[in-house]
Amino acid sequence: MTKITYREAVRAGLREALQRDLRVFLMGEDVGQYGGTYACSKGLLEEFGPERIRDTPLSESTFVGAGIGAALGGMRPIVEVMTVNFSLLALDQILNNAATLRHMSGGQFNVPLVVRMATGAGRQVAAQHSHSLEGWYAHIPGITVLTPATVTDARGMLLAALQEPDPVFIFEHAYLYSMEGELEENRPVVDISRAAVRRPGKDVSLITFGGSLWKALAAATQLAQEGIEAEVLDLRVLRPLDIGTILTSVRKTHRAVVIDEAWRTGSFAAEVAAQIMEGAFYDLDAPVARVCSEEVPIPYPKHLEEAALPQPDKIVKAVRTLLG
Amino acid sequence: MTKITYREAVRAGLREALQRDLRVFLMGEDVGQYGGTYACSKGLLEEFGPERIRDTPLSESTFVGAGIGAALGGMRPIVEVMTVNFSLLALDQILNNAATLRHMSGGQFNVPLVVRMATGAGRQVAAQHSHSLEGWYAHIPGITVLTPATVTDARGMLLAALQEPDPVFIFEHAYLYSMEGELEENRPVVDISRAAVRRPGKDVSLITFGGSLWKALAAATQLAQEGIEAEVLDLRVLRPLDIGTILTSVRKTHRAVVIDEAWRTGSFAAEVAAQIMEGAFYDLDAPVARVCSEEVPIPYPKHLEEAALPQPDKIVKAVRTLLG
Amino acid sequence: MSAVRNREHGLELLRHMLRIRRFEERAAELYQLGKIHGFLHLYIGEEAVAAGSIPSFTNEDAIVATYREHGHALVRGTSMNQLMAELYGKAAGCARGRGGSMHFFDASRRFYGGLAIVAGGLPVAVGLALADKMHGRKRVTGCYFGDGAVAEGEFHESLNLAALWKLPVLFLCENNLYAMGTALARHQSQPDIAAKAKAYAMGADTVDGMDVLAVETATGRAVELVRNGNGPYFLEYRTYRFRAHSMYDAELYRTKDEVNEWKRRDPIATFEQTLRQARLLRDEDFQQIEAAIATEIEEAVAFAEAAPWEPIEDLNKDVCTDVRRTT
Amino acid sequence: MSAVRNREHGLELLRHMLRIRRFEERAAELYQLGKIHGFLHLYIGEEAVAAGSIPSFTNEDAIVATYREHGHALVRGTSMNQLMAELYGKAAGCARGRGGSMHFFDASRRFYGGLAIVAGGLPVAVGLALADKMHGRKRVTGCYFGDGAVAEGEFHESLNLAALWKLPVLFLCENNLYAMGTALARHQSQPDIAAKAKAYAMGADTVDGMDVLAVETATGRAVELVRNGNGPYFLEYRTYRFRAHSMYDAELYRTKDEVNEWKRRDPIATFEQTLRQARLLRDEDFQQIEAAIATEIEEAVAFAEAAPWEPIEDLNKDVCTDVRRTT
Ligand SMILES: Cc1ncc(C[n+]2csc(CCOP(=O)(O)OP(=O)(O)O)c2C)c(N)n1
Ligand SMILES: Cc1ncc(C[n+]2csc(CCOP(=O)(O)OP(=O)(O)O)c2C)c(N)n1
Ligand SMILES: [Mg+2]
Ligand SMILES: [Mg+2]
Repeated sequence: MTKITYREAVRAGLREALQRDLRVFLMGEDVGQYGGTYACSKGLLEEFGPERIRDTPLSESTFVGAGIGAALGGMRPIVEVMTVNFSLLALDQILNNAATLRHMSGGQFNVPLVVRMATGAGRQVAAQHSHSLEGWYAHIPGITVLTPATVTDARGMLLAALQEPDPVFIFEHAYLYSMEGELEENRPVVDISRAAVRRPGKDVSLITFGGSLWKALAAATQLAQEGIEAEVLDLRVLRPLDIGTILTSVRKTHRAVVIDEAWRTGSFAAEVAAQIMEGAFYDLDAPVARVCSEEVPIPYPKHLEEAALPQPDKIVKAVRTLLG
Repeated sequence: MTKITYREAVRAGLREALQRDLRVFLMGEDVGQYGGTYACSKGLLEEFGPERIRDTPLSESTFVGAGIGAALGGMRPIVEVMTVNFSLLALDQILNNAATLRHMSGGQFNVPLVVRMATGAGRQVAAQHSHSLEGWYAHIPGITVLTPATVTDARGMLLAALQEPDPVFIFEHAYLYSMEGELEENRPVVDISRAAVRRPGKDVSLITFGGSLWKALAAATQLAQEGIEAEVLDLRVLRPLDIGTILTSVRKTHRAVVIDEAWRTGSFAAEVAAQIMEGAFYDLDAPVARVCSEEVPIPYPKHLEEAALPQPDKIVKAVRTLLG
Repeated sequence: MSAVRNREHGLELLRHMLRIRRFEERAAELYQLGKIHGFLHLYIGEEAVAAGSIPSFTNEDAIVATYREHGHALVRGTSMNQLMAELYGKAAGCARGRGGSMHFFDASRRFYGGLAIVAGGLPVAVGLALADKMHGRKRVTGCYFGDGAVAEGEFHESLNLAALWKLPVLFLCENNLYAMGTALARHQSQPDIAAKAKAYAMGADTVDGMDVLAVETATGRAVELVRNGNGPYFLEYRTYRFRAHSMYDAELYRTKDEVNEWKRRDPIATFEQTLRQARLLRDEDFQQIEAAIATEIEEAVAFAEAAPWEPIEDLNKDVCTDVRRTT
Repeated sequence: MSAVRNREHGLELLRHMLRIRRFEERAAELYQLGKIHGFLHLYIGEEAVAAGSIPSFTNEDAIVATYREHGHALVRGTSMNQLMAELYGKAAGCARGRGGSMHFFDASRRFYGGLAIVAGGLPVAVGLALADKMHGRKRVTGCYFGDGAVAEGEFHESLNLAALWKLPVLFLCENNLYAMGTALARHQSQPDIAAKAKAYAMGADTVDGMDVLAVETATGRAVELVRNGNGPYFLEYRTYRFRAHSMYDAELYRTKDEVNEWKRRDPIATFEQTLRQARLLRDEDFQQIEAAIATEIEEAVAFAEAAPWEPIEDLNKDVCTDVRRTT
């Protein structure tokens, strides 16, 4: 095992993908000469050249759409949309073309496209740059939605995504890029069908994904000091959801808190809560709780931003309420 | 009470709005010379002239954004986005500007914008023209989301929306335009804060909105023949959700089915289910059930489209499962 | 001036146009009879564009079209049986019936739709061309769209990207002077569409879209320019739709006179005249073509009528391939 | 050629530019000190554009700017105290601290942001102008954006709509030759941005954006053209940013030489020279201006430091007005 940053893990995944398969190329805003907004693609232009590391103009709809076309044309494009905030401009291409072409064409065409984007808040970049819209994407039939939370997943999920015949969206939490972690090198391609138990426990299930995983783990550590053993689940794949692993955990703990950085109303946490109710109602000792963001455009100042987002202490409080 | 179509009700609302307030104008694709895609604005160009009934080029992002600007500039624009399917192209303006400006500006600006659009499936117009994305909109803080299901609401909600200082989105189910109903003329401006009990009952709550209301009512009629008294709730306002009315009903019936034409995973029905669990867990005799669309781009042929969407018999079946 | 090469060539172009016209006339009838549903956008009046341009593309080239694509698919060679079955929504349709009128697809002919979000096909076409360029294949992607699409942001983004990267895509604007009910001058501040290509340093021509020979010549030339690695090119075809925008349109936005004025330039009638004047068409040729088409159409209708519906159990098919998932 | 009208005029322009430069230099220091967070995009090098153009607008006109808008807000007249407090995120900031560097707002000066989605301000500006036109008000909306924004679909849609409806909006492109790390010629197939206005039948000029007088003259003329009901107009300012795109940028995409070459055209230094040569600036004038600005900045820092944070209980304030809702 080596210790690397999440950013380096993404870069390692990109390099391997580009080395393995000549059909793979990376395109997006400033992935090349700038070195990537989050430096994920730094050095790749020098190594792979401008044909395979393509800087695009600011035109999200078209370069995502071009990724769809290139995938239809036999390539394996990795499109980087700088952040989920700008992906709104490409949502028509994503929903109406990428996700739909296979079905609309009666199965004649498929779109092996991988789209990566940074998501999430926590860096004081204010209302227009702090969205967490993975939940919206998870609503779309025909695509896979991945949320790597560890360095192993940051690298491995990208490689796994490139094996898929249909569009895969990878949400990298912007806050994680500088995080260091142990890369499990024996996992060249990680599984992208299962949630993972990141910490076993028996008193309550903390169910989350992406950047919030680390907050849930921090909460679990704190709870352990109070004698509460929380099981922490990392969903990893929002679509298709691995409800089996969730239900197994909840059937054991009888209590669940879902943590999601999206605004509470209409969050993906609601879906998880609803499915737990549907699948394990009679096993529940209390209603499934949610710790989400406050319903406010994320404000710039640190104290307000922190107050708006899920935090370990809010998770701890939610657990205490559930148990109390 | 007069009997009119939903389409005529929308038109009546538009006319009254235009007559009452010179700041009100309508803009969108083909609202003028064409007479409106769904004929909602037929005759208005002749009556109010091209300054106030504005045909726009095909450029959803810009004419919605121009609506935001015009609202900031003191007008009361009603923007018609032909259908929710095309509104994806305007979602950046909606989320990042319309919904956010008040907060980002520290309360200095507000955006009194009304956006209307047709939504929903059921007319065999296939995958790209059959979305139900109201749930996505209901996730956005800072806006109001209305789903008129009756002729009274089709007219009255528009007038109420124009009184709001912040953006309001009105989703008119395309299937309803030709439906006839009784216009309650004593309701010049309807309330837009409350859900409505459309049929009282005591055995189960059927909770829905928009086009699905009529399917839920049909199911309730059928259930009545089996001796099951279903209470039918029309949410009317998806954001802010009137959870009080929902909980009152569920506390009485102890069982609920949420019906939503969106794809099941990540649907607004999940939010309703989650909130019912959060607010009335100990009153529930069974898990809240959901009847939603199948997770497939809506297919063209009638038999497959029908199979993909919620239907009265599916609701009846869900109720039977709950009760049985 | 473009001329007819020979009798065979002339009859072929005429046949293409007539096939489209008759197929669509029948489709309109079938719509009234309740056999076809949803949206149906007829191409009648614009046949010279598809008939004159599609044959310029080789089998290896790709076509991206809109919801008004019956003509393009017919000329491209997808069988009328498959197309009619698609209009019916039958499993034997060219998209297994999933798409209907707006969503014709044919992988075997590199026909990528049938895309019904206005301008939504342009980025896809750019990407197809990018794949060809990266593969070093000398293929061309032809991308059809209407004048209304010119107003959309994706038009702008796509032309820029294609020109910037010198991609082998041919942009084909079918300017029928209306976007639904909005006349060109009411949706474009600069109604000279071909002139817009300059903003992207892209070559462009305006072509008489009612003249099948002019279309053929201009398109043939443009396809070869693009194929030879000169980057993208732009063609604006000036044409006109004789019918309503869709089956729901009351046509309040234009006069009967205007429509009739254009009907005098009917691409089929005028080309028939050209052929007759050149003594390349005899009455019996015409009758023969018409008869063959009538037979083909009736066979297609019979085929569609008899074709089975896709079973409801297969509803969730073709959403994704992955065996991992159930939804 | 544009000339300095008089001493007062010259000193005013110089003062505007210096205020921006010094304010931002201090902001960069404060960022290093951890007083300012998130994104900080400096305008240093481009000061002539805001200083020369913003005064052309009256108090009644509207300004829409981007995330690189410190200079625009300063020249427009929002107090440095409020701006510095906004950078700190304090409740006394020009957006109650909610926005920070990218989101300056000032209703009293019709300053509509501070919008940080590239090209996202253009449709809003078009709408503000529409409101003015419908009200019959002779106001102008000035809409600033970068060269990168030119590639976005909204640029195209907004120019078309403004020109089609002859709306009083002035499009002001601050072409600093880079969109983040992407040089103009690498994001535009036609790098002559002003030439694009022709595609919308819109008048346009290219202006030396390093020359505050040239900016002033061109903008003054354009604002009056627009005010007089001639529809929209387009200006491209050729300028350059001396600093990194934001505080995170390693500037791998351009050479030091290139930056130094442009620094020789520093708008402040060159204008200072012009004034000195015209004997309109004495050493003590310059010192006086610098001293006044230094004082103003230190007062603003002190103000921001001392200003209270918005209480956490007010987190949900200003999401919507409606009393109906709690969320
Ligand atoms: C983005 C989008 N907006 C609106 C529509 C509805 N619509 C369908 S066709 C059409 C007119 C398009 O006109 P044009 O591009 O000129 O093509 P034509 O129909 O004339 O062939 C409109 C507005 C749509 N399909 N997509
Ligand atoms: C739609 C969108 N895409 C990407 C970004 C990220 N981004 C912020 S500034 C910028 C470059 C913009 O360049 P330009 O318009 O030339 O303005 P400049 O920064 O040079 O002033 C990018 C890519 C964004 N804010 N919005
Ligand atoms: Mg047209
Ligand atoms: Mg720039």
